[in-house]
Amino acid sequence: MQLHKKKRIEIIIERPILRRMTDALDTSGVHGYTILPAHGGSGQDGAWERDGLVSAAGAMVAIICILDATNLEPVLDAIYAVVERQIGIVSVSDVEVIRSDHF
Amino acid sequence: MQLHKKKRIEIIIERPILRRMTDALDTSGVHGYTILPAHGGSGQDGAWERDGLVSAAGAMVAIICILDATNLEPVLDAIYAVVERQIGIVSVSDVEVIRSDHF
Amino acid sequence: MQLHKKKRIEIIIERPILRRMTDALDTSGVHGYTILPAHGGSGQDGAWERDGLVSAAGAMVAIICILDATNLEPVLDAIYAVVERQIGIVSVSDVEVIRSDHF
Amino acid sequence: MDVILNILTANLLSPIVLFFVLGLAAAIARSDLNIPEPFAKALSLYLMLAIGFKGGAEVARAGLDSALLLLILAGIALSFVIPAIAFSILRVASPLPRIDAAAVAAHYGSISIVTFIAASEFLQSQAIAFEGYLVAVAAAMEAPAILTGIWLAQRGRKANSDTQGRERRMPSMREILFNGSIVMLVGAFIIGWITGDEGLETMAPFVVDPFKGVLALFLLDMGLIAGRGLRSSLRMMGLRTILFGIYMPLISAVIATGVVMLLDLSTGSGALLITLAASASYIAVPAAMRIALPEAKPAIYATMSLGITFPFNLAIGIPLYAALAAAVT
Amino acid sequence: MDVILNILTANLLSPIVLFFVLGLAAAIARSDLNIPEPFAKALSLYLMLAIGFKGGAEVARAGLDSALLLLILAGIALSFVIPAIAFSILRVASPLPRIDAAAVAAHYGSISIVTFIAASEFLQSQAIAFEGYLVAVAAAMEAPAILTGIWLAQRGRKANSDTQGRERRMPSMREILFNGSIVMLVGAFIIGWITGDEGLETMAPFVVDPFKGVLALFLLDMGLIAGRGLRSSLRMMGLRTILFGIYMPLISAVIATGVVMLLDLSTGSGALLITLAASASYIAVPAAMRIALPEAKPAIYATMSLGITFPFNLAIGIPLYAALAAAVT
Amino acid sequence: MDVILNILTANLLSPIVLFFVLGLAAAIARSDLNIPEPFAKALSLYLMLAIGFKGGAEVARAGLDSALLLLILAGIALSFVIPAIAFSILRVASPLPRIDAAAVAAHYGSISIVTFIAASEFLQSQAIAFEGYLVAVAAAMEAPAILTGIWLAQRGRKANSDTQGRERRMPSMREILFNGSIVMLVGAFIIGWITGDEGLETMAPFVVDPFKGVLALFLLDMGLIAGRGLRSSLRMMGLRTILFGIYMPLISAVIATGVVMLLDLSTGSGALLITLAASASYIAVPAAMRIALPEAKPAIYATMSLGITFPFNLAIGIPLYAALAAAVT
Ligand SMILES: Nc1ncnc2c1ncn2[C@@H]1O[C@H](COP(=O)(O)O)[C@@H](O)[C@H]1O
Ligand SMILES: Nc1ncnc2c1ncn2[C@@H]1O[C@H](COP(=O)(O)O)[C@@H](O)[C@H]1O
Ligand SMILES: Nc1ncnc2c1ncn2[C@@H]1O[C@H](COP(=O)(O)O)[C@@H](O)[C@H]1O
Ligand code: NA
Ligand code: NA
Ligand code: NA
Repeated sequence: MQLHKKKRIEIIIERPILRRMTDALDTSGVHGYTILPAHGGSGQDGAWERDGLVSAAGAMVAIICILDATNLEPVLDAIYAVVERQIGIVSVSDVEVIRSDHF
Repeated sequence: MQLHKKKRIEIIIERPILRRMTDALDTSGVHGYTILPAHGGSGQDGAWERDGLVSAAGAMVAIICILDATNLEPVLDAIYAVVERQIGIVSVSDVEVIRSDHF
Repeated sequence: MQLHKKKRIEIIIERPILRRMTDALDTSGVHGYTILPAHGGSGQDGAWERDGLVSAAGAMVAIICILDATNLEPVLDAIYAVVERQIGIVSVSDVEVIRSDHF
Repeated sequence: MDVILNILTANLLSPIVLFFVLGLAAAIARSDLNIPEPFAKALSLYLMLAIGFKGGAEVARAGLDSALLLLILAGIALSFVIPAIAFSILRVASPLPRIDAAAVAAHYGSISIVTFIAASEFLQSQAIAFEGYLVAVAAAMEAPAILTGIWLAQRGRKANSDTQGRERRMPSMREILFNGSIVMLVGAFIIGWITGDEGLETMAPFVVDPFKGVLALFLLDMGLIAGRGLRSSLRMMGLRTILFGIYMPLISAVIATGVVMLLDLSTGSGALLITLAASASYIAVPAAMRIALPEAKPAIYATMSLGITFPFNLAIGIPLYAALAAAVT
Repeated sequence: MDVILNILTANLLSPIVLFFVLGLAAAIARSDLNIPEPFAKALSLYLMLAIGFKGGAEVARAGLDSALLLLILAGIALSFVIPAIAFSILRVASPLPRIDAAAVAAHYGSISIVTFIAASEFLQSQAIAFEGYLVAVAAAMEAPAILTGIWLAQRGRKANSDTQGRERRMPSMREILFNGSIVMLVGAFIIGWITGDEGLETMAPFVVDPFKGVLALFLLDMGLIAGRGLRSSLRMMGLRTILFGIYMPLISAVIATGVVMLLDLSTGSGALLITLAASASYIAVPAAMRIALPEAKPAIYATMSLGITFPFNLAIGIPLYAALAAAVT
Repeated sequence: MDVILNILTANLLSPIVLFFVLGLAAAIARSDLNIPEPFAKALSLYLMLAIGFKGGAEVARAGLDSALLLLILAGIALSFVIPAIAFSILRVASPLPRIDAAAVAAHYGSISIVTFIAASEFLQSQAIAFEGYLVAVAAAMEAPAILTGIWLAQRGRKANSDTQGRERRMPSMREILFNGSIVMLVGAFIIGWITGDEGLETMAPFVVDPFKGVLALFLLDMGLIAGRGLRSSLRMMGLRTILFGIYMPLISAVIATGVVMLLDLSTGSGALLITLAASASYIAVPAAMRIALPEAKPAIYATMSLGITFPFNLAIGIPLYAALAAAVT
């Protein structure tokens, strides 16, 4: 099977800021992304848990976005503009995909 | 700690097709996989959100499968047979594992 | 954008052992981690599904931890001490992050 | 005339319709109001359990009509036939490609259980009696349309290479017949039937008393989902497709009215059968279409079924179908 | 005196307070007891739907007081003004930096709907009547405090480089006004109002009968969350900050008592307005603060609002505010 | 004889047993019917809250028997002792390795709260009274068996290298005693006790009226999970292991009957104590075993407890234990 080199961005951010992040992604030229719910975690500000929470505050989500390396720079800029003052873990890795038309 | 090189496949597909995908994986020779629920996302067909949905249609899941590189080709073929006509993002990356007996 | 090389650990373990794992991570020197719920999966012990479950037994979670390579060895040791006798898939990959101060 | 207007207004101002409108409005205004998915599913499971159980208990009380078997067969026939009609109309009167037309048609042949429930509530509010076994008819009408839809889509395909050698995408009989909502409806129906009045008495504070409130909350959710769909997809749908979502239920209603006359049903049961025929699926069929016809655009069929036909039936269709049934019975 | 002690004891030994204590104790003992998030959200949605709907039905029955508009304006004014007062106090009497002080202040200007509900239950148990439209006042008081909080935080910032050229982090008017809890409260209120007694009758087995039980379960959840917050954050908060969580509601109560006298409210409505003023938000404002003032520490404002002020109001505040209202009306 | 057959049939045709069967059948037919996990957990929390609260309120009404303490001690003793007996039997009469035998044994020493609830419902349907404090006995019997199970497993291990220097896998006392279901049961029991009749009155529309319906829905879920387990694991279990799941509850029942005679309990309370002894855990113990004995195969103990013993008790055991209690009291 022919594999094509792409980039995978993984963004871990707070739930209240999610719509801003997806708005930023939507206008930054990515072709798609998927949001995964998080259950809990820990960081410099202590631990958190999703169970029992009613407010969006205090919950986090992970966003996975697979894209072409040529798009990486502007997309990271758009992401950075959102998370700059915010809690947010952004990591990039190399992946290969089986269909290149989607990205 | 001794690390062993493996491959990590990440499949993002629609909920209704999940059982077909796991059936395909089960018979393709992988030793295991884990399914993560998705919360929402966006692609060429627009955005979707899991909240409020009753039908499996419209929801997506991510499948993570760690396997030996020697298995990669046939497993990708099996995956491709399922997602060929379907929405489905399949990406492969390099990882290292701490116990090689599981894969 | 300046990217910094880090390591990404992904741990897939059983729900009942989660607190032990996070306790181990907390004392191993990582700066943070995020827990994602799993929906189902399959392995040598057969398939499982989260739907309908009341007990923590039988459910799994994924933990994502991004850290500096210099911390990798001790953290993997701490992880291994927990999963040694346990079901647990631990994989390590290379990533790049946009802010290096968090890790 | 006045009577009809009064009934229409009463229906439009019922809590369930108003909660649907609230959801619709909230979604269109992009409010972040939403019902968590597991809770939405729980509401839907509850409604199916309750309506099935009550139907069964009703049958235990009233006895089985010899008409039931005939009625189930008629329902199955409607579910098989309506998609073919819907498909022919769509191919002529809408710009939808064959595959989308087939998928949409399947939705209109199948049924919407919450529309059925809303119709039952409406009949009760009008003190019109109906047979409990209509629930079984509803369950029987869920699946056949799926087969017609798939057949319609595949008839048009050449025996070309991409379907040869590849797994055919038919949902299995298990996936169709043991679909969760069918199992829940039929199972609860049978249990209600077996346990009868005594069972109903123990279960009533759960399946009867809070039923209307739960229904209202579920309709809020449906409004939210419908509004979300309309907001994102209405533009891409074209007037001719949208109109289909309004006149197709009327066509199905007319066909079903014929069956009502043929089988000489009571007014209540007639109204429910017409409602079933006129309603469009939004749970079972969309999922089956993603398996069988993945090329069909979900945005189109989901929006038509939930965003156009469901609100139309809820607001205007149900009283209309009841009037239709009253006229011919 | 004896009467007051009796009332206080009765309140402390009510199921809802005891379930809150159970949650608190379980969390502090690190029990793994927890309410799954979608279920916790469902409970919260139910409570808002029920309280809104009942309020609306009450208005349909009792008619609208000319005082409503004035009362809403007064509520909005309180929500705008209280954060400014809270902020000034915090800057003097606590070591919190400007940005945290502003975020905390916003919470105290806004309201806690479950405190409002607990107060309503308390009044009912004391057979003190209140106007149904207080629900609308509660909804109106949710958002204004957010604006004051943001303004307070930004006033202090130099026109420095990091806010220039960057998107300003104001939550949009949509995010503030069409916030889910406001939409649910106001929407259910309007529906209750439209459908009136008849609507209430159909919905009562859902929105009235199990209400107290659901409230108890929700308070168990709040106890769990409050306990979790206290366990992890109490240490880092400092006595002066903690004390603020107890005397600030009293200050707000006194201010609101002035409004009660000015507007010549009934005892029941007065008690509720005072309670609203004295309560601190734990749903809408925390989320808005994460958007608008991400540098403010959530551990501080969440713990103060849910871990200190909420239990204080639940246990002691509510009976006190009712007594205050009784004294001036 | 006729009486017994009638009671057995009535039990088998009760809604809760039938809903369990529905779930079982759906799972075995591989239907996609399922209860979302957060909703399943919510049902379970509700049942524990309700049964605990009602038990406490009952105690407030009837007063505390001096027998309670003795009964709790007896329950704890049973929970400690039964696993040792079960283990000895398994080592002789089944091919299970030591570690699996120990894990299974722990399950049979602990209790299943839903079996307890089903037995309470059965007694009520037979108009047999029982003491409210049996709920506290149930809570007390949850944990001790875990300790015996771990001890049984570890007794057999050599002091070999892999346990030296490595963290011992004992669940902590906190994990065992502050386990969510124990906290919920005991907490709700105490609150019910404190608030008494008055509390029960406010909570009744939530904890009493819909109770049986919620129980039926929960049993549907248990049937689904049991069926899923049976489908995937029955083959690998062997007849001798399966049979143990049926005769072990009978052995425990006989032992508990001795305690009933010793303590001179009432028929109702005796039936419940026997049921507790005969029931096997499916929530707390499986989780504890994953921590303490990760090498034990979950497929085995989960399937035996939920797939074999639970349905046996539900269908046949409970009426039998009631008859047993009636015979000796
Ligand atoms: N190194 C990390 N790897 C994965 N997730 C992290 C990491 N650091 C922080 N997080 C997540 O981000 C949240 C907030 O981080 P912090 O601002 O450091 O408290 C944490 O609760 C985690 O969910
Ligand atoms: N590049 C991508 N990265 C991650 N997820 C994607 C990507 N493209 C599509 N998806 C996911 O797949 C779904 C369907 O994609 P599409 O068919 O392009 O609409 C989207 O809603 C996303 O959840
Ligand atoms: N190769 C794998 N890749 C991803 N997840 C796995 C893999 N193997 C096992 N798992 C997960 O770990 C669980 C237990 O594995 P096992 O002990 O092999 O049955 C499975 O049910 C999966 O959720
Ligand atoms: Na139809
Ligand atoms: Na306030
Ligand atoms: Na037992």
